[in-house]
Amino acid sequence: MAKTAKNGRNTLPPREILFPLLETMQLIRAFEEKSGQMYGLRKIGGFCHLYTGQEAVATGAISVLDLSRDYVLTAYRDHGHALACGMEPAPLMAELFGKLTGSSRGKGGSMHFFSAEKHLLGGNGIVGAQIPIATGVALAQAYEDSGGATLCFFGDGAFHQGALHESFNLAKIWNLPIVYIVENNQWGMGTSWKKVSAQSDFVATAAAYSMKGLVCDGMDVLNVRDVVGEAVEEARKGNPVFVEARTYRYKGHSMSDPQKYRSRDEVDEYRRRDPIVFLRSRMEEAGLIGEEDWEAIVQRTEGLVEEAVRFAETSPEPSLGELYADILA
Amino acid sequence: MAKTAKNGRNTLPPREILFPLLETMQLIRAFEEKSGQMYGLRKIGGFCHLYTGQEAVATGAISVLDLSRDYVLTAYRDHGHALACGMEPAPLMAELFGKLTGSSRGKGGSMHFFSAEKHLLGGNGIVGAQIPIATGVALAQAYEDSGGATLCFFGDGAFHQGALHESFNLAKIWNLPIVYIVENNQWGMGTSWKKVSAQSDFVATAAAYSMKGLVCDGMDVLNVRDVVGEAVEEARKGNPVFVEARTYRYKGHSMSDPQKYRSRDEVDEYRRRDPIVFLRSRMEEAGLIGEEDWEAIVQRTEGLVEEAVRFAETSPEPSLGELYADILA
Amino acid sequence: MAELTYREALNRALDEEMARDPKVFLMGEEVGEYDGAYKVSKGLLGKYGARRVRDTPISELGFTGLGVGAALAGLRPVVEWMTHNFALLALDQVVNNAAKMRQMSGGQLKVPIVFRGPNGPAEFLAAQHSQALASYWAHVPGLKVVAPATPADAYGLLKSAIRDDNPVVVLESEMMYAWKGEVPEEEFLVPLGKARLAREGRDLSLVTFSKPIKAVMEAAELLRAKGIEADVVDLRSIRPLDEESLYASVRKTGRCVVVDESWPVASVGSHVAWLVSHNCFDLLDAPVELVSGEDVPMPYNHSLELAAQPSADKILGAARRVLYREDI
Amino acid sequence: MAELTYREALNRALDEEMARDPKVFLMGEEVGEYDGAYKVSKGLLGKYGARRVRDTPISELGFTGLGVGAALAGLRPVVEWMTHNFALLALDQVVNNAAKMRQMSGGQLKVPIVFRGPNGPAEFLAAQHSQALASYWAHVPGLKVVAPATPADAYGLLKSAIRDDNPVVVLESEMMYAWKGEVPEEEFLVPLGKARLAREGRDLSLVTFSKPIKAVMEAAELLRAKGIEADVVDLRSIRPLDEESLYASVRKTGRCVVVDESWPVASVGSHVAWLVSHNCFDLLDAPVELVSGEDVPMPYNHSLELAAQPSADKILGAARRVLYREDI
Ligand SMILES: Cc1ncc(C[n+]2csc(CCOP(=O)(O)OP(=O)(O)O)c2C)c(N)n1
Ligand SMILES: Cc1ncc(C[n+]2csc(CCOP(=O)(O)OP(=O)(O)O)c2C)c(N)n1
Ligand SMILES: [Mg+2]
Ligand SMILES: [Mg+2]
Repeated sequence: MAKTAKNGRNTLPPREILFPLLETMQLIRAFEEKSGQMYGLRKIGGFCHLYTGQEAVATGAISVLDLSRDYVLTAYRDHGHALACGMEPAPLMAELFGKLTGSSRGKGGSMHFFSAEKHLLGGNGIVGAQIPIATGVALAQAYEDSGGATLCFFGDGAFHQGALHESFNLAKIWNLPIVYIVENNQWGMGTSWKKVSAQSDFVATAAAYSMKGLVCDGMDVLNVRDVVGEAVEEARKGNPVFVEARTYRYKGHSMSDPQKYRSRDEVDEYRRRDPIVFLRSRMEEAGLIGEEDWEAIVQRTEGLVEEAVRFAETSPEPSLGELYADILA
Repeated sequence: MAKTAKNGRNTLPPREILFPLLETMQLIRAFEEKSGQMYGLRKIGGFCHLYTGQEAVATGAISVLDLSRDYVLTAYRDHGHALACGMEPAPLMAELFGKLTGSSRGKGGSMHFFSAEKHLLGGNGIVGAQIPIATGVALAQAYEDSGGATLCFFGDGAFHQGALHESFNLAKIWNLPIVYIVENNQWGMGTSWKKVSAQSDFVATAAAYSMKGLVCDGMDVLNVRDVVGEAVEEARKGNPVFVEARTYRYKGHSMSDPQKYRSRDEVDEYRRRDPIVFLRSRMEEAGLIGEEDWEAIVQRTEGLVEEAVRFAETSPEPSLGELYADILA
Repeated sequence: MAELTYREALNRALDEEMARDPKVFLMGEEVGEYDGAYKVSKGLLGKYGARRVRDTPISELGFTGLGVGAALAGLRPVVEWMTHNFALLALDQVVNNAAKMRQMSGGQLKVPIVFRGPNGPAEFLAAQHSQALASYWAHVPGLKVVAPATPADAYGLLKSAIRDDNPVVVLESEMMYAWKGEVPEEEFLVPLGKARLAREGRDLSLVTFSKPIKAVMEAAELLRAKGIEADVVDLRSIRPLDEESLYASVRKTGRCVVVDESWPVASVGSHVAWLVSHNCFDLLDAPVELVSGEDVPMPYNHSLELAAQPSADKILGAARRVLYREDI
Repeated sequence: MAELTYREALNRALDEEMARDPKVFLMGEEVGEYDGAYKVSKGLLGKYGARRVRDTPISELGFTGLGVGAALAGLRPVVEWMTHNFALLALDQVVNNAAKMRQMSGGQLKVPIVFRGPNGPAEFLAAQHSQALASYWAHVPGLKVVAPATPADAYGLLKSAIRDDNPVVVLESEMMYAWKGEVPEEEFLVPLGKARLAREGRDLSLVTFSKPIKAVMEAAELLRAKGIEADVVDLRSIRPLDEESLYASVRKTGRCVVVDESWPVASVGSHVAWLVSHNCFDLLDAPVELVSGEDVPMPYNHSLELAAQPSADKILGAARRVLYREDI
C-alpha cells in the first residue's frame, strides 16, 4: 500500500537547493539550542517543545511549497516549521520572550507561531486540532480553485484523535489539495507510539480512506523533499495524500520532561543519523561543500539567533491595555 | 481483507433455532407497524425511527449471545434490538406512549430503550456515541475476565464519527471482546452512504486497526447469525471484529421523513428480498414450517403487540413529581 | 411588508448573502439535497450548486473545524449544526480555535464564520435532543452569540452575522421555525449587540431571549388583564450583551424577571439576573427572579417536558413575587 | 497529622480507594509509566499493574466514553484528563451520556465514574491551555462537581467522589499540586455538597472555590490589617451547591464578594452572585461583587496573564466597594 517514492539517492539536487536546506536545518538547530538555553535562564516559560532532531521534516517538506498560495499548519512543536516557512528568528524569539514585538505580540508563545504573510496558520496546542482546520484551508483552496495546496503536520500521538478520521474522509470525498504528514518521532510525550497504536504501519491506514500513502525517511531531508514533492503534486490534482516521516526528537517532550521512558542509547542511535550531519556529509562527498562554507553557515545562523535574542531582550513588554486587544476583528 | 464466513446455505439449523428467529423478526415487524400506526394517531411523538426491513440484523446477531454475560448497545433505531434482547413489547410500547410503566418510566421514549436485566445499554440519540461506550463495556468484561462479549451496532452514517476511530484503536490495543456491526442500510437520513464515504468497502477499514473484518447479508438472518457467531467467538478471545451487515430500511429515516431522496423502485427491490419472507420460504422449502405454524406466529406476535398497546393505553402518566426523580443515584 | 416564517426569513438571509458575496457558503448535514433537516436551506443547492451548499458526513468536529480553516483562508462559511446538541462534539473547535485564533496570532488572523442551528427543547425529544446550550457559547470571549426571536430578527441578525468578521453563533429553535412575522421587503440588517424592546410597560421588566419570548408575551397579556404593564426586553444578542437597554428598562420598573429556558446553574439567565441585581441595586424594589428550565435532563413524557420549561404560569408566579402581590 | 502536598493527597486517595475496591481503576494519558503528567498517579502502576492503571492514546472522546461504558457495566473508573482544556473534546460523553444515562433509563442504570484533572490557568500557557471551565460542568444536571482547595479536601473529596454512584467531575489545578497542608493520618471522607468555612469574620463574606482561595486568603489578611474581618466560604462542592452555608455567611455580614477565576459570563461565579443577591436581598448592604477572570482568551505574556486573573488587589477593590470604604 505504502510506497517510498524514488529518492534519487545518487543524484543530488543542485547547490541552490542544497545550501538553503542545510542552512534552514542549521538555523532551526541553532534557534532550538538557544531556546533551550533561554528557557533555562527563565526568559521563556511554560511549554516549550523543541524540534531538534526533526529538522529535516519541516525543512524538506516546506521546501517544495509555493507559499504565495500554499499553506502550512502544525501542532505546538512549531519553531522549525515557522523558520522553514521563512519567518524571521527575531520576532519568533521575541514571541518566546512574550514581548510586544513577538510574532503574536506576546499573546501566543511557543505553541502559537503564526504568520498570515508566510501562510503559517499555527501552531496549535490541542493535539490533532489542526487536522480539520488544515483540511478547511484546503477546502478554501479548492473552492477558489487557487492551485494551492496545504501541508498539515501532526505527531504520532495525534494519529489517534477522532478528528483525523473525520478529516481524512472529508478530504477524500471532496478531493481536497492536502498532504497530511505524520511526524512519527516515536514518542507522544512519554508514550511509545507502538504501545497505543493498533497499526504498526501508519500509512497503511491511507487505504481506509482510498488515499495514497507514502513513507519517507524523516532524517533525510532530500528524501522528505522528494516524497512530499510527489505528494504535493498529487494533492494539487485534488488527491489528498498521507505521508509518514520517520523521525526522532532528541530532547524531552517539553522542557520539563525527565525522559525516564527512553534510554540514552536510543537517543544516541538517532543522533548518529543526524539530519544535518547527514546532508552535510553527502554534500562533502559530492565535493559541494567545504569547511569554510559550513563555517559560514554556522556563523550566519548563530548570528541570526544571537541577534534574535538581543532583539527579544531589548523589546518592550506589552502594556496592560493589550489584555483586551486582538480579540475581535 | 474482508471475508464472508461460511454460511452453510445448504444445511439449515434445527427448528429450535429457526422458529425463534422467525418469530422474533415477525414480532419486530408487527411492533414497528403498530408503532407507525400509533404515531399516526399521535399516541407517540417526537423522533420515532422504525427498524422495518432490518429485522434480520438485530435478530440474527443477538441470537448468538448469552445475555447473562454479553451486552448490546445500539443507536436510536433501537426497537428491534430491544425485542431481540427479549424485552417485552408491553413496557416498550408504554415507553413510546411516555407512560410510567414504560421501560424507562416514560423518561426516554423511542430512542432510549434500556434494560439493565437484558443487558441492553441503549438506545443512544447521539450518532456514534454508543461506540466508545460499548467499547468501555467490553473493557469491563475484559477487566473482570467475565467471558462476556459486547455487540455494538451503528449505522453507515455513524461510520464517519471520530469516536469510531478512537474506539476501534482502543479496542484493538487492549484486546477487548467486542464486535462492531455497521448496519449499512445505505442511507443516513437523506444521505446516500456512498456520497459521504471515502471507502466503498466498510470492512476494508478493519485492516487499518489490524482487526478482522467480515461482511454479512443483512437480509438473511442465518447468514447474519453465522457471521456474527464467528465474530463473537473471535471477540471472546480478545480480538475485536468489525462486521458489515448490508441491509435496508423500508420506512423513512424517522416518522417525519418525506423520502424524496430515494425511489420507490429502490425500496421495492429490497422488499422483494424481505428477511422474513426469505427465512420463511427457506423453512418451507425444507418442509419445516406449514401455513398453520406461520399463522400461529402471526397471531402470537400480533396478540403481543395488541396487548402492548392496551397496556400502554391504560397505563398511568407519570406525575409531575417524576421530574426530579431518576437523575442521581 | 411580507409575512414570512422564521424559517423563510433565515432562508432569505442565506440566499441574499450568498448572492451578494461569492465567499459565503453553507455546509452541514442534510443542508443540500434534503433542503436542511428543518428546511432552512430549501432551494439553495439548486440555486448555488454543490460547491457552495455542501452536504457533510456526520462528523461534527470535523466539518466545524473545516469551517474554521476555510474562514482563516478567506472564505465566509456558514456551518449548520443539525441541532446545538450535536455541536457539543464540535465544541473544541469553536472554543479553542474559532474564538482564539485571532488573539493567539496577535491579531494577524480573523475568523469570519457563522455557526447556526436549532437550540433548546422541541417536543417529545428526550434528554439528549432537548438542550438549551446558550451558556456554553455565551461563556467564551472571542465569540459573538445571537438569538433571534422573530422572523425579522432572524433575517437581519443572520445577515449581520455573516458579514461580521468574527465567529458568530446563532441560536435558532425548531419550535420557532414556523413562527410568522412581518419582514420588510427591502434589505436591512439588525446590528449585533442591540436588544429589542418587545413591549413597553412600567410595572416590571420581563427579560428574555429566543423561544421563551412566547411565554413571556403571554404572561405580559395576562398581566395586562390585571392592570399590570410589563416592559419586555428581548436580549437578542447574548454576546455582546446590550446592558444599557436592560438597565434602562429596570430603571423604569424597579422589578425584574429573567426568563431563560436553559438549566439554571451558570446560565445566561442567572448571569443577567446578577447583572441587574448588581447594576440596579439601588433601583430594585424586589429581588430579581429567574424563571429557568428545570434543573433536570429533559424527560420524554410530554407533560413532564412542558413542566420542565418556562411557562406563562411560572412567569406570572415570578411576577407575583417581584410585585409582592398574591392577587395576580 | 502529616503534612502532604495536594498532589500527594490525591495520590493517597487514589491508592487507598484502589486498595479498598478492586473495581476502581485509573485511565488516562500518561497516568501509568510516566506517573501522570503532573505526577498525581506516581507509583500506582507499579503497585496495581497495567490492568488497573491504563495509559491511553490521545483520544479524549474515546477513553472518556470507554469510562462511561465501564461504569455502566459495573466498574468504578477514574478518568484523568491531562487538563480540563482537552476535556472539551470529550464533553459530549460527559454531558450526553454520563449525566443522562440514569434518567434516560428511568433509573435502571447508574454511572459511578470520576473525571478529574487540572483546571484553570497555570503559568505561561496561553489561551488554549489556561481555561477555567467549571461552568461547563456545573451547568449540567446529572453531574456532581467538586473543587478541593486544600490537600485535606483533595484527599477527602476524591475518596467521596470515587465512592459516589454518580458521575463526579473533580477540578484540580496545576498550581495547587505543590500546595502543602495538614492531612490527618487516619482515613476520612469529605462529603460532597458541603462548603468549608475557611476563615471566620463578620464584616464581609468572601466566597470562592479552587485556586483563587489563595488570593482570597491574602486579601483577607490585608483586610485584617485594616481592622476588617472577612468570612471566607470555600464552596468546595459546586454541584450540588451548599447554599445554606453561603447564606449563613451573608446573614452574618450583609456584604458579599464572589471570586471565580473563570470568564464572567454565565459562570459559576455570576450564578452564585445572583443566588446571594436573590436569597439575601433584604440582608444585603451593598450589591454582590464578582471578581472573575478577565473576559479574554489568556495571553502568554506573564504580566498580562497575571492581570487576567483574580488577585488580592482586585478582591480588595471589590471589598472596598461592598464596604463603601475608599480608605482600604
Ligand atoms: C487534545 C490534547 N490532549 C492532550 C494534550 C497534551 N499533550 C500535548 S503534546 C502531547 C503528545 C503528543 O505527541 P505527538 O502527537 O506524537 O507529538 P510530538 O510531541 O511527538 O511532536 C500530549 C498528550 C494536548 N495538548 N491536547
Ligand atoms: C451527533 C449527531 N449528529 C446528527 C444527528 C442527527 N441524525 C440522527 S440520525 C442521523 C442519520 C444516521 O444515519 P445512520 O448512522 O446510517 O443510521 P440509520 O438512521 O440509517 O439507522 C442523523 C444525521 C444525531 N442524532 N447525532
Ligand atoms: Mg511524537
Ligand atoms: Mg443508515
